[in-house]
Amino acid sequence: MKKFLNDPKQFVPEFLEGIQLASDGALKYEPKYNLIYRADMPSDSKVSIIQGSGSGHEPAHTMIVGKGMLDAACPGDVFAGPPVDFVVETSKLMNSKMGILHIVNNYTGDRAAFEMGRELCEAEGLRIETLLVNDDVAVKDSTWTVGRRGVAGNFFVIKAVGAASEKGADLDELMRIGNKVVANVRTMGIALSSCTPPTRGTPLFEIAEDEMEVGIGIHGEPGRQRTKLVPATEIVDLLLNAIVPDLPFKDGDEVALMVNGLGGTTIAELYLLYGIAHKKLAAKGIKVFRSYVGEYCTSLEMAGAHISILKVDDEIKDLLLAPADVSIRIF
Amino acid sequence: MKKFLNDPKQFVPEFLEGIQLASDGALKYEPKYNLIYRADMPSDSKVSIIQGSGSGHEPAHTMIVGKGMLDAACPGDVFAGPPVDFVVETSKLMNSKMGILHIVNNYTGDRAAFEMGRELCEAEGLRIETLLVNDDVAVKDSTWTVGRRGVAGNFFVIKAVGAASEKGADLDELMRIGNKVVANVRTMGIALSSCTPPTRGTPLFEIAEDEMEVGIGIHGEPGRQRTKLVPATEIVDLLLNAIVPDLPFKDGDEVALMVNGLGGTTIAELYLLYGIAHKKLAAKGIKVFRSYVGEYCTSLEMAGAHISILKVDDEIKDLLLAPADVSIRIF
Amino acid sequence: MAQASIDDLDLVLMTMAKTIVDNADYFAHLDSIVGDGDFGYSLRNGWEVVLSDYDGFDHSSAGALLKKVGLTLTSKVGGVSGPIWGTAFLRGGVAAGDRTELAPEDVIAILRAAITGIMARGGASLGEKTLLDALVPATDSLEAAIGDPALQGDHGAAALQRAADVAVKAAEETKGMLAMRGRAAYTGERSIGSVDAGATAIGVILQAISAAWREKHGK
Amino acid sequence: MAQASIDDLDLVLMTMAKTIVDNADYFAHLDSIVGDGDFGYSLRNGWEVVLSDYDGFDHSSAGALLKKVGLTLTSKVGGVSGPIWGTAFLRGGVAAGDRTELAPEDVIAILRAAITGIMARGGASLGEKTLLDALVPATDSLEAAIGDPALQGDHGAAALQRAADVAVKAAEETKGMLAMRGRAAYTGERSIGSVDAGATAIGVILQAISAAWREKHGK
Ligand SMILES: Nc1ncnc2c1ncn2[C@@H]1O[C@H](COP(=O)(O)OP(=O)(O)O)[C@@H](O)[C@H]1O
Ligand SMILES: Nc1ncnc2c1ncn2[C@@H]1O[C@H](COP(=O)(O)OP(=O)(O)O)[C@@H](O)[C@H]1O
Ligand SMILES: [Mg+2]
Ligand SMILES: [Mg+2]
Ligand SMILES: [Mg+2]
Ligand SMILES: [Mg+2]
Repeated sequence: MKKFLNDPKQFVPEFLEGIQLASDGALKYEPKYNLIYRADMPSDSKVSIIQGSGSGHEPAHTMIVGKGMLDAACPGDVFAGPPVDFVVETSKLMNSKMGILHIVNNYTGDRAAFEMGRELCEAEGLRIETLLVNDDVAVKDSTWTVGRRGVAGNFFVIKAVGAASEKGADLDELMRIGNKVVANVRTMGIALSSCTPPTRGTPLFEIAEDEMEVGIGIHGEPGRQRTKLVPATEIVDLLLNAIVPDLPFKDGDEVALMVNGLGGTTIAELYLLYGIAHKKLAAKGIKVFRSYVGEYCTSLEMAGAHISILKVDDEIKDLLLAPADVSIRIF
Repeated sequence: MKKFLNDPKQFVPEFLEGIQLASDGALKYEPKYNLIYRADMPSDSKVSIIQGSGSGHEPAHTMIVGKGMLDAACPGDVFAGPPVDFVVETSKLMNSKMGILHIVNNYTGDRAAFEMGRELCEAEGLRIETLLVNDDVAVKDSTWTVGRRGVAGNFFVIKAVGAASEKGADLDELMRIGNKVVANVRTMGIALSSCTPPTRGTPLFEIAEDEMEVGIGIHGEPGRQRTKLVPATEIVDLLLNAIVPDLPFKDGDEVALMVNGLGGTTIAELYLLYGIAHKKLAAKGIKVFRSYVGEYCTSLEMAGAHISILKVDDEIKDLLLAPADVSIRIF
Repeated sequence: MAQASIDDLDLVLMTMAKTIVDNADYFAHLDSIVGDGDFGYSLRNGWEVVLSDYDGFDHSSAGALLKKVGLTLTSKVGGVSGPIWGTAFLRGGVAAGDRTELAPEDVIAILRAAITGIMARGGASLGEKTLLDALVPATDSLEAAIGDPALQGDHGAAALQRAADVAVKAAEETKGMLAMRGRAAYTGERSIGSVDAGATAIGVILQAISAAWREKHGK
Repeated sequence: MAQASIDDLDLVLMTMAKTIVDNADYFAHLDSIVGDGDFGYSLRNGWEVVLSDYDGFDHSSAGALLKKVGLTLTSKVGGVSGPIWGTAFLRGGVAAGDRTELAPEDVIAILRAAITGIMARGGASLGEKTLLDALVPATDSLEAAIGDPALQGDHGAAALQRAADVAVKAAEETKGMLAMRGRAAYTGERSIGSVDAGATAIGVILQAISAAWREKHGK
C-alpha cells in the first residue's frame, strides 16, 4: 500500500483534522463522532442538513460541508456507514427548531444506522426527515428489495436542498425538492482499477490490464459485469445507453451533466469523456445546461468514472446556480 | 495502460475539446495550436496572459484559462513544451495593445520555444514580456545553469498576475507582481508511483512497493533521491525542512500553504498532509493565511504530492482573494 | 444440557470478542470478494472495546450484560454490522432479563430474540445469503439437542459442538446462494460461488465458543 | 570523399526521417531513464510531417530544403528537441545557401553551423551529456577524413561509416557523464550510468545514413 499515512486506523481522524485546519475557522471538528460541522450552525432559522455515509469517498461528504451544502457530516470508517451513536450525537448537536434533514444513500448499513438513530432522536423530541438517494442504474433488478444504490447523484441532491435551505425552505419543502432531484437523476460507472482501504492494506479486487468493471459502486464492491477494456467512445455509449432510457431523458430535455472521477483517473480523461458525452447527448436533442467535471464522490484512488445526468427545470437550475462555499475550492 | 482513451495521439485534442464544450461558451478552442482561450479575449484594455508548457499537468494550464487567471494556454504534447509555432500563433491571436505576458516554467524546452517565439513575434511588432517560474527547491545545485524548475508554485504566479491584470495592471506592473510571487514561493514534492504517458503506454519508471521518490518534478523525471517510504509525518518534515530554510520562512510570516496532488493521490491524503504541515508551521510561528488543497499541477495519474509555500504581504493577499472563474469548479 | 451462569456468559462473550479480533483480516477478506471488505474491521472496532471495557460492564444479570454489549456494538460498529449485531444483542438482552442463571430454554429464547431482531432490522429472510443462514440452523440444532438424550451429561459440550458444526456446514452452503441483501446483492449472479462473510464468521465464532466450553466444562 | 547532389540530400533526409519514426519508442525509452520519456515521440511528430510532405518541399537548393525541414521541426516538435533540432536545420540551411551540389567542405560547414546553432539555442557545451557529445566527434571524424587518402575512392562511404562508428562510441561514453542540461540534469549524480537519449539517437541515425549511402554509392 502506497499512501501518505501514519497509523492506518488514524487515517479518518487525521484527514478530518486537516479539513478543519484548512477551513480557517469555518468548520469545527468533533473527533468523538468523526464529525465535521459548520461553525455557524446549528441555527433555529435553518433546517440542519446532515449526511453520514462511509469515508473513502472524499470530497464527499466531509469536504462539502459549508454554506449552501451540508451543515454536518459524520462518516464512519472507510466504506462503512457511521455507527448509530454518531448519527444520534450529530443530530442532537445540530438540532434546530426547523428540524433536521438526514440525506442517506440507499445502502442497508447507512439506512439501518440512520433509522435507529432517528428513532432514538425522535424519542427525545427531535424532528427529523430522511431523504433516500438511489441514482445508480447499474442496479437493475427491481426484485432485490435493497433497491438502487446512491452514488454520484448525491451531490446534486445536496446542492439543491443546501441552496433551498439557505433561502429559508422548511423541512417539507426540502423533502419535496430533494425527492424531485432524486426522481430526476441517474448515474452509472466504470472502474479500471481497484482500490486499497488503509486498514486492509491490499487492493479490494484484482483486475487484469485489459479489463474493466462495468456498473461499479463506490465501495470497491464489484459491478455487474467484467468486460474487455474498450475505447472511451464505446465506454460513453455503454453508460449513456444504460442511463438515458432509464428516466428516460428525451429530446428537448435540459440536463446537468456530471463526469465524476473515482479517484485515480486524471481530470484530463474526465474532460475527454465529458466531450464525448456532451456531443452524444446533443445528437439526441438533450441540451447540457451545466457541466460538472471532476471528483465528486470517489472510491479512494480507484481509476474509473461515473456519468451522472440530472434533468433540470427552472427551480432546479436556480438551486444549482446558487452560491455555495465549501472546503474543496481551488482559490 | 488503463485509461479512458481513444487513439493515444488524440488524447490532448480530445480532452481540450471537452474543456471547450464544458465551458458553456466561455472558452474557445483552436485545434491547430492546442489552444484554449477566453472567448472574451483579447482586449486592448487588458494584457494577455499566456502559458504554454506540456500537457499531462491538468488542471494546469488549460483548465485554468478564465477570468482572473490565464487568457490562453497552448500546451504541447504530454510532458513536451509547445512547438514554437504554437507560441507564435497564440501570441498573435491574443495580441493586445497593452502587450502580452508569457508565463514560462523554467525548463530548457519551454524556455527555448518561448524565446524563439518571442523573437519571431517581436519582429512583427508585438510587445512581450516573459516571467520565469522556478520554485522547486529540490533542484539545489546552483552551478547547474539550467536552474530550478517551475512546479506547483506556478498557480500562485498566475493567480496573482491574473487578478492584477483584471484590475487593469500594465505589463511592467504584472512583471513586478509576478517576480515578487516567484521570489516568495518555494515548493518540493514526493512521488509514490510512476505515471504512464498515453503515447508511451507503459510507466515512466519502476518503483518498489516500499519506496518513494524524493524531490520529484512534474514530468515523471526522477527526483534527487529514492528512499524507503516513511510515515506521513516524516514526509512532511522532510519537505518542510527543505522548503522553510530556503527562503527562509520565519517566525511571524504569513503564508499561503498548498498541498498539491500529483494525480493519483486521494484528496483525503492531501488533507491529512495539510493538517500535519499546518501544525508544524504553526509551531514555528508561521501563520497560514489561506489553504490550497487539491490538484493544481499533476503528473498524469502519479501518486504523490508537493508542498508549496508562498510568503504573502497585503498586496499578494488581495490578489489571492480576488475572484476568478475557470473551468475547474465543482459548482 | 445444563444451566449457564454469568461466569459462563463471560466465557462465551470473551471468546467471541477474541475470536473476532483475531479473525478481523480474514473476515474482511471474505467480505471483499463480493462486498466492500470492511466487515471484519467494522466488527473489530466494537469488540475491541467490549474486550477492553468488559470488566467495567454491569454484571448483575445476563440481560444487563448482553444489553451493554449491544449498546457498545451499536455505538462503535459501522456499516450493516453495527445495527445488525447491536440489535441482536439488545434484543437478546431483553429476552434474558434479570436472570443470573440461564436454563437451556432461556439460551434458545435469547437466540430466537436476537434472530427476530436481525430480521426486523435488516429485512432479510433465510436463504438470502446472510449470517442468518448460519445462525438459524445452529440455533435449531441447539434447540433439538435439549430433548436429545445422546447429547446430555457433558454440560452441553456435545450439543454446542454439533451446533457449531452445523453452522460451519451451513456457512459453506451459502456458496450456492444468490445474495439478496447487503452490498453483495449488487453483484447479482456473481455473488454465487463464494461464501457469505457473516455466515462464515458465525461458524468460526461458534467453533471457538464450543472449544472454550469443552475446555471449561467437558469431561 | 565526393560531391553530394540534391538527390543525395534527399536520401540522407529520408533515411533520417524513417529512422526516427521507426525508433520513436526506443528513443523515448532512453529518455525515460533520467528524463521524461517524450524525446522519440516529440521528434516523430516533426519527422512524420517531413516524411509525408517532403515531395512538396522546395527542392531548388540544399539551403531551401534544409530550412524547410528546420521550419517543419520548429513548428511540430515540442520540448527541447523542437528548438534544438529546428535551429540546427535552419542554421545548416543558411550555411548551405543556394548550392545544389555540396563539396565535402560544404557538408562540414553545414554541420558546424548546426552545432553552433544548437549551442546557442540550448547553452550546452561538450561533455554536458547532450546530443552534442555524439554530433561533434562525428563531425570531427568526417572533417579529418577529407584529407585522409585511405578514405577516398568510395564516394565517401568509408568516411561516413567511420563517423557513424565514432558517434556510436561517443554516445556510449555519455554513460559516464553527469547531465548538466535538460531534464536529466535535475537528477544530479543519478544521471551517471545511463546513455544520453539524444546522443544515442545521433549514433543510430548516422549508422542508418551510412548504410543507405553505401547501398547507393558504395562499390
Ligand atoms: N440485510 C441484512 N440482514 C442481515 N445480515 C446482513 C444483511 N446485509 C448484510 N448482512 C450480513 O452482513 C455482512 C456484511 O457486513 P458489513 O461488511 O459490515 O456490511 P456493509 O459493508 O455492507 O455495510 C454480510 O456478510 C451478511 O452476512
Ligand atoms: N540544452 C541542451 N542543448 C542541447 N541538447 C540538449 C539540451 N537539453 C537536452 N538536450 C538533448 O535533448 C534530449 C532530450 O530531448 P527532449 O526529450 O525533447 O527534451 P525535454 O523532454 O527535456 O523537453 C537529451 O537527450 C539531450 O540529448
Ligand atoms: Mg461497508
Ligand atoms: Mg519533455
Ligand atoms: Mg462490508
Ligand atoms: Mg524528454
